Order: sequence, then structure tokens, then C-alpha cells
Amino acid sequence: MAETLTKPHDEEPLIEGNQTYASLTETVAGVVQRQKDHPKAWFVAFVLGFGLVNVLLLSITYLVYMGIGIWGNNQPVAWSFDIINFVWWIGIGHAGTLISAILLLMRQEWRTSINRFAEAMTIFAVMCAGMYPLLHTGRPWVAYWLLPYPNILAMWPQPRSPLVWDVFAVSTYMTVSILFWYTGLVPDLATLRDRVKNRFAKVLAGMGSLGWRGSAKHWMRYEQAYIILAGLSTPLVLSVHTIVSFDFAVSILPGWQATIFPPYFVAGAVYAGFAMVLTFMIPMRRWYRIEHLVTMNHIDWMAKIMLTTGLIVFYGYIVEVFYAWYSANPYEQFMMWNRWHGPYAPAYWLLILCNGVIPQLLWSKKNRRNLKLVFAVSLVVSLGMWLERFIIIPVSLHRDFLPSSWGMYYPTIWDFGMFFGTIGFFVMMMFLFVRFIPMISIFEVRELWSRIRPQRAEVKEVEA
Amino acid sequence: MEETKTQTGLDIEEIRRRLRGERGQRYWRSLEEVAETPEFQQFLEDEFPNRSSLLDLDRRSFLKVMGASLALAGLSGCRFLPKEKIVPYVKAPEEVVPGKPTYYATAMPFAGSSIGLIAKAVMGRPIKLEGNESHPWSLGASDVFSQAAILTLYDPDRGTTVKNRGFVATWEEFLAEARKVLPQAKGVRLVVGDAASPTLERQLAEFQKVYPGAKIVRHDPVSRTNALEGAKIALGREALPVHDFSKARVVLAVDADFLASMPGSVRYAREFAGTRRVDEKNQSLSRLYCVEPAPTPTGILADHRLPIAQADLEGFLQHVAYLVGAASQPGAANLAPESFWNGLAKDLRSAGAQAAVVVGDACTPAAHALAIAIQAKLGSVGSTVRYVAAPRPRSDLRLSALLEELESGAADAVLFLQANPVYSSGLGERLAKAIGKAKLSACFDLYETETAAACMWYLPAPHFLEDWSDARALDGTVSIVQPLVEPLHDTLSVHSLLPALMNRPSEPLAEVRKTWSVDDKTWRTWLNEGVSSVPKAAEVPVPPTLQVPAGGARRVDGFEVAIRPDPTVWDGTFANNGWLQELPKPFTKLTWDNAVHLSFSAAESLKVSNGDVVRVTLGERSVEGPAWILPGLAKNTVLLHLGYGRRAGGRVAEGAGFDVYPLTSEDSPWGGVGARVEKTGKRAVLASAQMHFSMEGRDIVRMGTMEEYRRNPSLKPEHAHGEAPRDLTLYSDEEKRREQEGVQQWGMAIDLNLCMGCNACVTACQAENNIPVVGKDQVQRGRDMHWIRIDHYYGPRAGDGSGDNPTHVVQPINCMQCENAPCEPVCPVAATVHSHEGLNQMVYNRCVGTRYCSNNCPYKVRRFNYLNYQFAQKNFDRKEDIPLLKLLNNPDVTVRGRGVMEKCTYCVQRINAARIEAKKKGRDIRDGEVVTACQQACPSQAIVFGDMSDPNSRVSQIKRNQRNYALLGELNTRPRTTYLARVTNPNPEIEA
Amino acid sequence: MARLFSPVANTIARASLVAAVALPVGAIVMGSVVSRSPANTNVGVAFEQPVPFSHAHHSIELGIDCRYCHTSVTKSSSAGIPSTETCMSCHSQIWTDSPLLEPVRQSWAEGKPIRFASTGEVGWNRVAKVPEFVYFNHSIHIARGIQCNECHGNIQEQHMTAKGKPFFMKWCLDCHRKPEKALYVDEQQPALTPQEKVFAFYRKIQEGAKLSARELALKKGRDYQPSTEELRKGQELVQQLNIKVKTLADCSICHR
Amino acid sequence: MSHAIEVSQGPKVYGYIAEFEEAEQLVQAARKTAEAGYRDFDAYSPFPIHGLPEAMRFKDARVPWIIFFCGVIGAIVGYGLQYYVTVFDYPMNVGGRPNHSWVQYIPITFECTVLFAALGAVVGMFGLNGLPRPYHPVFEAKNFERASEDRFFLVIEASDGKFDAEATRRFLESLGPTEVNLVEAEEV
Repeated sequence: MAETLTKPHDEEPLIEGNQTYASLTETVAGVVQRQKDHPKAWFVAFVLGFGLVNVLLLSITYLVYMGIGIWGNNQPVAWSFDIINFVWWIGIGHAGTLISAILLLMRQEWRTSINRFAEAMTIFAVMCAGMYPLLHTGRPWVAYWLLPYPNILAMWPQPRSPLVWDVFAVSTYMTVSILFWYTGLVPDLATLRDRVKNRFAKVLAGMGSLGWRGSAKHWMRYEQAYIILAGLSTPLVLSVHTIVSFDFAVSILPGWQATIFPPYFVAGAVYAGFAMVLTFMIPMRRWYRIEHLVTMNHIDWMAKIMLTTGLIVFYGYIVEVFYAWYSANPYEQFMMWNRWHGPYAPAYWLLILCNGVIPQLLWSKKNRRNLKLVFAVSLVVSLGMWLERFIIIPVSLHRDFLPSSWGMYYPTIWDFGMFFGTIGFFVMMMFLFVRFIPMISIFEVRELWSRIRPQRAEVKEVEA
Repeated sequence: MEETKTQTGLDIEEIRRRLRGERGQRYWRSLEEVAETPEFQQFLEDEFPNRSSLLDLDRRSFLKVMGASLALAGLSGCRFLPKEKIVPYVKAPEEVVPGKPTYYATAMPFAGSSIGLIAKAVMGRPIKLEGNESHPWSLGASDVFSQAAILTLYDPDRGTTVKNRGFVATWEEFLAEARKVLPQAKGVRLVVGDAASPTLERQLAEFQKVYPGAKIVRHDPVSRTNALEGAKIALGREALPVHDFSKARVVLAVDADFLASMPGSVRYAREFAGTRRVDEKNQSLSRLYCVEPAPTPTGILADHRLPIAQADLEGFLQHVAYLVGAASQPGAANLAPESFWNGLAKDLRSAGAQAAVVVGDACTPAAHALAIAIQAKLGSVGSTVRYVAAPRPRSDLRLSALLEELESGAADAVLFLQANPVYSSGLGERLAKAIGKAKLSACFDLYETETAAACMWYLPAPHFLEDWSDARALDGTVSIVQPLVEPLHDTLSVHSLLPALMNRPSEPLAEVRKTWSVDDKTWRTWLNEGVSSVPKAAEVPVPPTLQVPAGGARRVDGFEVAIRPDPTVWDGTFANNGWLQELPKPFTKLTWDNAVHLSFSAAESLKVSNGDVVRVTLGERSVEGPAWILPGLAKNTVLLHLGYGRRAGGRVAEGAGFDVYPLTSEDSPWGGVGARVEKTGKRAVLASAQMHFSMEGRDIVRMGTMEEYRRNPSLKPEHAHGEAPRDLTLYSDEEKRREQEGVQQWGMAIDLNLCMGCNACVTACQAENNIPVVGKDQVQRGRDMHWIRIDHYYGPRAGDGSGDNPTHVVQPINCMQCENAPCEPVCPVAATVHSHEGLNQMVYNRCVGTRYCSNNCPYKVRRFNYLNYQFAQKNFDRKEDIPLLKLLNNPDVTVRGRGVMEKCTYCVQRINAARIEAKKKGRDIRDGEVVTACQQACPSQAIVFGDMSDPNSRVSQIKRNQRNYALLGELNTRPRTTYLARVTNPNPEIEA
Repeated sequence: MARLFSPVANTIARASLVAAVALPVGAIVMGSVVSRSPANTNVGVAFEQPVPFSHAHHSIELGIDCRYCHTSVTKSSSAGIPSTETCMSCHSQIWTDSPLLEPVRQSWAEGKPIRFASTGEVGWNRVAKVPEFVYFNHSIHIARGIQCNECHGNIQEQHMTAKGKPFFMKWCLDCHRKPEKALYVDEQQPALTPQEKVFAFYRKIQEGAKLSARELALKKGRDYQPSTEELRKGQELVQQLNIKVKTLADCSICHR
Repeated sequence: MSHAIEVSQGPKVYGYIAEFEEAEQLVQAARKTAEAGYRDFDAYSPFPIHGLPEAMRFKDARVPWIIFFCGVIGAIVGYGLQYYVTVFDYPMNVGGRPNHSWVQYIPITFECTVLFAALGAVVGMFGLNGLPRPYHPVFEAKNFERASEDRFFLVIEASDGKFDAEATRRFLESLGPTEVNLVEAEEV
């Protein structure tokens, strides 16, 4: 696959049109410089996001005041929306790291136009995810006990617990993502520093760029560090979702205790992540007139990756069924039966539809290049991935070993408040990002251009 | 002032006044009275620091702690509690050692009988009731009602002062009024409840001398009249049967729940259990036949259970009498298959003196008479049963007669002594109006009941733990009811009230001693023992041959209504008791509601499903309530429970369930035939603590017949996986085994052969471990907090397939204290880890509430405080915080605040107390020194707890029984709580 | 190009880097220091009391046994706070008109708990307290021969009563993990049972008998590091008393 | 010879800067400059240019090593912490698992490794680059703002032993830049 992707099959270039370093810089940096003319859509989206953020704040306040009881969680379903959303968001985050790190290592040049954007998405998604483990605890004000620090209680976290692994994994992931993102940002901030007129913005950019001056020596060390960071992030991103899947895999609950989980969670994460990138990129490239940087090829390739990971995930579903049968374990078998015929069966079949069936549309190139359709599919996939976690968490919990303690789970408005609240937060942050930070890595685009542009002679002609 | 009362149930002003010390200083009194004041809060805080709670930490200094903790690493938190005061006594009471409990023997009057109890008090606060070993009708065990009675003591909704037409008044005013009216009243009537107190009887008799023409009306909604009448028919004298099941080899229970709800059941359960223990040596089981319209806990243990309409029971007994030769003509032979009759008759005859026939109070007098005849014929009178004189005389006047008198004005002064006929009789509204006509009407009761609302005067009665009295048990055994605290409220003992009405004021203690003029020494021994040496009730002789009129079956057309006291709130007396309201009822596991119980086939024919509101019409009266399908009901029997639909009597009681009394009448308190049931189209939400009643073919409750047991003593099903082999593990156990060497290892065994699911353990655990009540809404969301629950399943052999007579099995489930506890490795903060004694410890103050442990618990025994449940009665947001309830808390158990996980601890507080005492004596804990709350309460001693490392301990011996098995053992959790498979003893000659 | 920053900016930049690292670290260090200091633990902080009761005066100068006031210390979890009656048993005879004792007499007269003359607050200010969720039992510790001073510091020397030790979980565990550190036999009167030894120690203090280094440290409320020899003896005691050390650090020993 | 030009006060000379339009030109220029024996010179470009460091005969492999060692430390810290906590400081029986359940310590060990290595990478890289350094003499050069956009610069610094005002300027002009300028800075 790497092969086919490196050289665009048809002759469409990675950057379209006759560009110069200046024009490329202008396109991207211009978005930040020209604060006046932002598309209407920006304001609509921002206001929407901001509104939902207030819902989030309200939900959190009431939650901390009253307790987890305001949610639908109960015995036996002690985890539900809280952990569903946590896993969902973490998953979404993964696409960013994947694009910026793995594709970098695979020398996928087309990543250049989307990595900055995807990385930003990672950071905000992880922020959303991070809220849940903290807030889902019964006593959030002592949640810091999960951190190891010498204290007068002589107590430590219990490192056998996947939740402690989560703490380390998620915080590491957050830190590394920010470092990676910021490192990539420094040269572009230098560009802004040198371009923007507004004194205040200039100083801000100046501070952010750490006095970057594009020295060749700096560039060399920079690239060394950058590529190794990528090398580190790659196993990291895999480990993070593996560990998240351990939250379930190390338990003894039918439907949780499955060796397939790590790969299948990671694939799912990438799947959801690319869906989210597309959901944002498709409108953005139009609104900000960057179609020549984020070309139809990009859409096409992302769609392909979605299709691939989607198939892996679907394989996961099949394997789960196989295990249930092959294990000859009555509890496992009942778990599967319950998914198919139990009270939550509709959710399961909807999941199969969203994640298994609909994405098959992407086999056809025509569809992959049909923006509306790809956009729709990515929304469907996002929903599907959420449903997958719904099936895994509450539906496995609500009927486990002793029929006497079986129960049902019904979410409350506060469950939804938290969920949509974080979505609002994500949207708001993304739109603040595109407005104040170059949404495409300018220096990498220049670098790419310097290699793929037509021969200089032709350029001269064009200029003449 | 009126306001404060109704809101807090405690009169602040009053307390302030008393605090100013106007009553001089009487220690207990002041302790209770200052309950509201900050001083008192501090007092509790410091005199028994154990009492106070995480909750307090959370509430009082949540912000401080939070802010600080975030700012500074490693703060202990305790610094941030406000500076506290230690309030010492002025004069230390002799008998009290601070922080040490004191125990008093007393007795609880209940349902015309009584049970002997030991009350545990800490610093003057009664906090727990246990059975009294030396009391013949407790034998150290107890039932749900005696376990829950302690909550009523602290119930904030209890009446606190005298009221006149709803306005606060004083006793003086009432007595003045009464003394004025009574002498020239045309007819003085006393309506007394079911209390069986000799002193009260003596005073009533005296009252009738002082006020000639005064009549006594006995009102007990759950009456034993039929039994008395039956005895009259057979023996010519009113008498009650007293059984001895320890001698019984064959028991025929006819609609008689003698193991759980009949008076005397606590002792009966113990006796019966004695005949049901099976191991290698003893393999002779008694056999129990149950014939009943509605399934009862007794029916659960039956070897043969036959659902029969209650109208047919008489005919059934007639036929039994015929078959054993106690009656000349046959009865309703069509009720059971031939083989059943033969088998039963053969068993009864061969058992002879060792046969017992128990007949429920709902059976007709004729049925009771027949039972007596049968036992006389079998010669079992004197061995398995004897008949004793009733503990108290009958009414002078029927309630209906009283009603007419009141309406006609023939009676114009009526006093209700702990009786609530306006609610608990079919006469309801009419009676209420009639009472209004009387010149003087007063209601003396714990709560401001419906009757109180109808009377001019409400007189607050003391709780039995606040009052001197005496009570007779089933066989006439007299116990002295001893108070533990001075009355919390402005109450007056009934034993002082009556004398006061007779113009000779007197103290209750004096009155009780007057009844039993014995010297102080004897008196003191009575108090210590909890049992008096007063002769028991006289036995009624049974002639060798006696003739009884033939009984016959009434035709059942349409449905028949069977009305029974509720298994948890009884006749409504306990309707305001949150523990009992939330106690899942046997079979249905319903909480906070009663229901119209229908059999499968009835539900099918009516197209009714659980929660459909139906109208039940009997005669011209009808009630509406939500339907609930109860497999095991006789096909056309509709079971209704009393005690709900209270219109007054406390915030907990009001609004729960629907009132069934309108369908009752004095002549037919137990329902009747010819009822109609129709759908109303409305739906109601019921909160059931269990939703799924099938074992799904899983190896959960192991059971089998005697033959099966002989063939396969473990009774492990072929398909079942069984316990995982010990060596199947990644890690070696060596390390852990070394750590457990020389340390006592706690374990528990529960014999499913003895458990009939009476719920006593559940309530006992709730009382011992400060377990909160969460309310209907939360139960419905699946957040009930019980640490031990009784799982109910329809057994493997589901009766005749119609689902109308399935085998019922119950299984008490508490924390299994797994050796490989799945909950522990997943806890991120080590809030739940293992002790060297093998306890799965739960450290509340370390818990951050991730709930992961609960997810990973295959038994789902962990409970999470989703909201602040403590000290609330009904509303579980932080608004409701009832200080009075704090007095009830066990100081040795942390009160859990919201956001922490909790679960059964094997009563670790009791283990620690025992250990400390043992260590002070320089030894280890002896077997039997630690008794868990559930074990202590269990009437049939199905629960045994002890040290597994000692091969001679009782628990070790029992765990060696081949029937012993680990629940979900295949998960290799290695539970410390194990079960003994259930063995039934059906008659091989009867095909099921 | 007009430069954006002047040379001094470099210095500022580096300084701010240092600060960015130093500040959080400093905050955490500060936090842990404060949390272990009297500001948090109250060790050695004497509160105002309704009556300026002096343990030094009563226990050493007058030689009153601890158990005279703390009646239940050997029987129960709670040591017990003396009732007004207890105070009056002497102070109805001596210092009968001392203004300092007015609150006691008033309490006795009114039959109400003692209160601050100034504010009217009821009761004594609590000095030694473990959190609510900790279940400490005095009697077993005394029975094992743990001196009051192990937890209450130099109580016999205090004129104004103050908390002697920090009462951290870590501090409790220190003994619960190595009880041999605190267990010892009084060489001068080895026959005594551990419990007798506890109170004999205070008689020794009163009589001014000569104290071993350990006893001196106890009296002064100082931490004492026992020698290996003493530790060995301590071990023997642990054996004799059949103390199951490994269970002592189990959560349920103190938390229920 | 570096004292050929004496600047007693006022701005000091930082060096000569040559501006180019194309990356290739810069690479050529850099190679020639290095061949000409200049040492203290640097090239500035709006994006990393492959072959440029080689052309400048500039080598530095310290960053990878820093990262490696940080990673190792991270691993030790991660595993060590867990081992210390569960085996030495407060061993507890957790669900019957041995105190040293190494299998379950792997995830945290891995995460710590990555965390430390990543921090090492970023801190090391910027550290070796001497950043943050908001002020640098070269910022005072003419047109230098375009170094972050579309222009390529070569600076020969006055500190170079071979630096000579005239010769160096001529040398730079010989490389075919768009223009050559003297860089004077407040501080060098």
C-alpha cells in the first residue's frame, strides 16, 4: 500500500497549480494574518461549539456537586457513557499521531498537507478524553491519588491496575503529542513572526518561535529529533490504545476478556480518527480555499485508509463471534447471543451497519472522490465507533455471570450533556486553532514543493 | 413551632428549653434531647470518634480539602477538619465504659406474641437488636421485624407531642379533658391492638371496674381467630397450637408459612433445620409437604409443593383426615393426583407421632379443627404439637358493633390504644366519620395514623425500647420489656396512661412490677435473662377420639382473592420503616410497593404483564394496583398484601403501594371467592431488586433429590465445569501461602438446604453495617445497597411446565472474599486489597470511586454510593439530612459518603473487637467468638462463619461436607464463602 | 530587517525557562514540607482550654496516675475524658476558690458540661485526634506495653497540653511494621507485665528514678533509635506476646 | 587579520551576508565557502535543504544519543518505581498476585521510556541549537525576514579567522547572490 500511495497513481500532483514559496506561504499564513475575512461558517461553528462548552461546564458542576448518581450508571453497569466517550475520544486522537508519525516514517509525502491539522486534532481529542477518567471517579477531588508521589499516607498507586497504566499512557501521549506538534510549529511561528504586521501578534509569534532563524545546523538537528520523535510516537500511539483496550482485556468479564482487543482497538482508533479528519478537512479546504494543498488525492487516500482499518475492525467483530463459539464457554456464548438478540440488539446491528456495511462504498474510486459521500460516510463511521464502545461496555456489563444481578442501563440527560459538551469543546478548539495557527505545516509544504515542483526553467517561463 | 415539628420530627424549641436544664439533670434524657445541638454533634464526634464519617469530611470541608489537596502534595486531609470540642460528662454513669457497648435483654411485642431480644447500646444509644439465646422463641435468632424495629425508634416521623385537633397540646390538657368526660360518658370503648401484655390486660380489667360498662375491642388485622375458633370446634375451648418440629419426620403445612411469618417461626425454623442437615453420616431427612394458594418461604423448602386455592384447603384437609382415618367421608379428592394422596397418607400414617400438620391462620376454623383431628388420630399430639390457652381474652365487642354504637351515639368516648382500624379494617371511612361523633376520641400510637387523624386527640406512644412493659410469647412465656433509653419524645407509657385515666397516676415500672409481685432478686434475674419464671400458658387437653364436622370445598368461580400480611411491612405497622420498605420481598423482590400477584396462566388469560394496573373487585368493593406475575400461585388465586396505601403515618409510608383493606371485612379478613380482575390500561412502575429469575442452565444453585445425592454427593451437574484446578496459574501461590501461615483464615459456609430466604440476614446486615436506604427511584435504577442479598431462581424442574408450580430456589449472596479476588488487581489506588487473614478489605477512605472493581466482580456484590444516601429517609439529594438517624449508626463501622465503593466485610469490626479482647487475654480468637450479623440473625443457622485454618472449627467441618461447592468456581476466584448444595427429599412414590 | 527583540531578551528567555522548571518543583516541595510541619499536624501547638489544665503538675508534681482521669484507657478503645465529678473529687477540697477553676465549679453547680468562661463554647479543645475513618484502640496498645509517650510525646512535662506526634498513616505504620522498635522490658523491674510496665514508668518519673536512654527519650517525647541489641530483645518480646507482625499493616486493622 | 577593521564603538560587525533566490545556489555557495577554508559561517533557509550540512562539512550526531540515554533512564525509573512500591515500600496481597508481578509492570515501564526519550529529543535539540534565543545578530541583516519565507542566505562571520572585510565580500559576490551586505549588530 505504501508503494501505491507514494507515487500518486494518476499524474495529479500533491500540490496543484503554479506555486512559489511565497504563494504557498501566503495561502497558509494568510489565513492567520487576515483575521478580518473569515468565512461565516467559522462563526457559526464557533458559536455552536461555545454553546455546547457551556453545557459541558454546567454538567460538570452539577456532577461534582451531586455525584455520579446523576448519570444512568448503576449496578451492574458501573461504567457507561463516561468510559465510552473516553475510549472514543482517545481513538479519534490517534489519527493525528498516525498521520504525522507513521506516514512520516513511511515517507508518505502527501501527509504534509494534513499532519499539522491532524496533530491539533489529536491534542484536543486527548483533552476531551482526559476529562472522563478524572470526572467519572466518585470523588474527583482525590483523583490525584492515581499519581505516584511520596506522601504521609505511605500509599502508592497500585501498578497492576490498567487504570494506572491509563494515567501513564494518556499523560505520556498528551505530552509527546504536544511536543511533536510544537516542534513542528516553531519554524512556522518564525514565518509568522517575520510576516505579521500587528506588533502584539509579532511578539507572541516571536516568543513562540524561540528565535528560530532557519540555520542549516539547526535544521539538521531539527530533522534528527523530528524523525526520532516520529519513531517514538509510532509505538506510543499503538501502546496507548492497546493499554486502553487492556482496561477491558485484563478483566474477567465475558465480552471484555479478549486477546483480539489490542489490535482491534488500535485499528478502530485509526478508523475513527480518519473519519474525524475527513469530517473537518472536507469543509475546511473549501472554506479556506486550500483545495490545491489538500487535493482530491488526499481525500482519496484517507478514504482508502478508512476502508482498510474498517475492514480490520470488521474482522475483529467476526473474530469475537468465532471466539465465543470456539471457547465453548457458556458465558462467552451467552454474551454473543445477548448482543444479537438481547435488549440492546438494535445497537449491535446498527454498529454492524455503520462500521461494517456502509464503508464498503469506499471500494469505488468514484465514491472516494465524491466529497458529499465521503463526508457522510465519515460521520457514519464516527457514530459506528461510538456504538462499538457502547456494545463493549454497558452491553457486556448488563448481563454477566449471575442472572440474579442482571440489569438494564438507561442514560440520563446528564450523560448526553457531558458527551455533547465535549464535542462542543472539540469543535471550539479546532476552530480557534485554524484561526490563530497555520493549519498546514508551511515549511514542509515549501520543502515538498522544492522537490516536486516543475523544473526551474519552466518556472522562469511562467514568471516571464 | 408546628412547622419545625413536621419538618424535622424533632422540636428544636423544646430541646433548647430542656437544654436550659429545666428538668434537672437526668443523663440519658439530656443526651437524647440535645441530639440536635452542635454540642451533641461534637459529643458524638469525640466520645466515639469511630462514629463520624467520610461523609462529614466530604460535606464539611470538601472545598478546603479539595483546594488544598490540589495545591499541596501529600496532605493528610484530617488537618482540614474544623477544630473540635471534647464534651465530657458532668457525672459519668457507672455502667458505661466510653467506646464499649452495653447489652440489655428485652422483648419485642409483635403480632399478638413476642420475641426475646438482646439490645446493644453504645453510650446510651441503642444501635442493634439481636435474638436472645435464653428466650425459647428466639434461641438467639431473630426475624426481619425485630431486626428493623430499631430504626423505628429513631424514626423522625414518629409522633412527638400530644395534639388536639392537630394543634400541639399537653398530656395534662388531655388527662384533664378525659377525666371530665369519661365518668359521665354513655359508653366508654377501648380499642386495643395486638399487644399481648399481661400488665395491660390487668390494667384493662381494672379500667373496666373503674368505668363499668366500658368495653374492650380487640383489633388485630392479622388475627388468629380462625385457629381459636377451630380449637373451639374440636376441643370445646379456644386454644392455639404450639408445634415442635424437632420431633417431626413428616410435616404437612397447609397454607402455613411456619418457617418465616407465622408467630413462632424463628423457633420453628431452628427446629425444622435440625431435621434437614445432610452429610455422610446423617442421611435421613424429614419430608415437608406444602399445600398453599400462594408461595411462601416455607414452600421454597417443600419437598412436595401443591398450589391449591385457599377455598379448597378445607376440602383438602377433609380428604387427608379421611385417608388417615380421622374422618368418615372423603373430601376433595380431585385436588391432587392419586399418587400424591397415597404417598402423603402413607407418610403421615407411618410417621404417626412424628407427623405434624400445620394450618395457617387464613384457613377456616373447620380446617383447623380437621388438623387437630388428624393429629389426634396420628397420635402426634403431645409430641409434635400441643394446644395452649390463648394468651389473651377475646373482644367484648366486635369492631362493626362499635361502629354502629358510635353512629347511634351509644358509645361516645373511644380510645384507640396502638390500634389503627380506620386504616386497617374494611370499615375505614365510615368508622372515621363515626369517630367524629364521639364526645371524646383519642388515638394513642407511635405515629399520627389515619385513626389519629379521625380522633380529637393524638397521644404519642413510646417505642418498646423506651418503655417498661411485659409480653407473652406464643406459648405464654412472659418476658419483661425493658427500656434502653428515656423516651426521645414527649410520650407517656400506656401503663401510665390507663392509671392516669383512672385518677391514680403511676409509673410504668411500678405497674409492671405490680403485675408480677416478685422480690428484687428474681426481678433482676428476669431482666438479665430476658425471660421470666412465670408459668407458661395452660395446655388444653385433647380427647383421644374427637369428632369434627366435615369440611368441604367451596366452589371457586372466577378468581379468588387471598389477602395476606405483607412479608416486609406486615399489616402496615412497619410501613414507615425504610429498611423494611426497601427489603426485597421473597419471590418478587419488589421494594416500596405491593402488587396484585397473578399466576402465569391468569396473567396469560388476562393478557396482563408486570406493571399493568388492574382492578380487583370482590363483592361490591374493589381496589386498583399494578399486576405482578408470581409463579407458584394457584391458577385462579389473586394474592394481595396488606400494609400499603397508607394515607397517614409518616413520609416513608405515605404514597407507597395501594390499600387492600377495603376488600377485607371482620368476617373475611383473608379475602374470598368470586372476584373479578380487569385491566385498567394504566401502567405503574415497580422497583424490583431482581429482574431475571432463570439460572440460564448455569451451575449456580446445585440441588438434587436424596437419590441423586446418594449417587453423586457433590450434586455437581455433569455439564458443569466445577472449580478450577489449583495448579492452573501463571504465578506460584508459595509467597501468599507463606504470608498466611500462622494467621487465622476467615471463611463462611451457607447451607442452601436450610435457607428459605426469610431476609433476616439482609436486615441484620443493614442494621449492623450502617447501610443506607436509597428509595424506590434508586432501587429501580439498580442502586440498592444491601451487602447481602437473597437471589431467587426458578429451579431446574419447572413444575408442570405451565410455569404455575416451578421449584423455587434461593441463595444468599454476600462478598465471597475471593482469594484471587478479581476486584483487587484492577483498583488503581489499592483501596481494596487482601488481609493476611484472607479478608478482601475495602478501605473506604482510600477509594476514589472508579467502580472498576464492581465491573470485575463476577458476583456483583459490590455497592457504590452513587449519591449521598446516608441519613436520608426518602430524598437522596443533599437536602435531606436527618440528625436523629445518626444516633442509629454503629460506631464501629465507617459511614460511607458518596462516591465510594462498599461491600460485605465479614463484619470485620466484630472480628477486630474479638481479636483485641482475645489478644489482651494473650490468645487467639476461639471458634464461635466471632459471629457475623447475618449468621447471628439466621433462624435456621444456615450461615456458619469461622477460622478455616483450624480443622476443628465448625466452618472447616462443614466445608468438608461433600455438598460444599464454590459459586462460579471455574473462574478460579477461590471464594471464601462456599455453599452446600440443596438436597430435597421427595416421596419416591409420588410422580412430580 | 528591524530586529524584534533586543539582546537582553536572550537572558530573559533563559531565565523564564529556568523559572518554568523551578516553580512547579518548588511548589511541590513546599507543599510536602508544609504538610509535614506543625502548620498541618499541630504537633506542639497548644490550644486554649476552658481551664489551663497542666499534665505536668497533676501527673508528675502530684503523682496522679493517668488512669485516675482516663479511666477506660486499659479497657476500651477510648481513653475517656474525666468528668467534672472527677475534677471536683479533689477540687471541692483544694483550690476551692481559685478563679481558674471557676468553669469546673460552674459546670458542677449547673450539672452541665464544662464550658469556656470567655466564649461559652462547650467542652475542651481536642488535641490528639485521628481521622474518623481510623479505628484506634487504646486498651490493646497499653496491654502490649506501648508507652503513652510513644504517641502523646512528652505529655507528663506539658503545662499546656499539645499534640505530641504527627499521627500520619506513615507514622503509625512505622510501629506497626516494626513493633520491636517500641517494645521493651524495664530492666530495673523485669517482672512487670507490659501493661504494668506502662504505668510503672510514670511512677519512676515521679520518683525521679534514673531512666534508661530509651525512657529518657520517651519522657522527652523524642524519637528513639533502639540499638540492634534492643531490637533483638524487642523481637523476643514480639515472639512472647505472639504478635503477628505481618497482619499489623493490614488495612482492616485500622480501617473498617 | 580579523582586526583589519577597528570598530571601537557603535554597532559591531557580525559578518557579511549573501542572499540567494534558490536552494541549489545556497548549497553551491556553502560548498565553495567551505572549500575556501571558511569555518565560522552559516546558511539560512526557509526549509531544511538536503545536502546542505554536508556541503558545509557540518556533522553532529549528539541528539540521537541524548534521546537514547533518556530512554534508558525512563525505563529504569518506570520499572524501578513499580518494583520499589510493590516489593519494598508497601507489599500487599493484591488478588493473590505475587508482590513482584513483573508482567503487569511492562506497560508503565514502556510509557516512561517513551516519555523520557521524547522530552530528551525536544530539550536536547533546542538545547544544542542554543534556543530559545529571541535575539540574534543575523536578525539585523537586510531582508532577513524572508529567510523564513522564500530567500536563502549565507553568512560569513567576522569571528572567522579567515574573515577579511574586502576579501570576504568579494568572495561572496563571486558566488552569484542577488546581493551582499554587511551585518552590523548591537551585540555579537
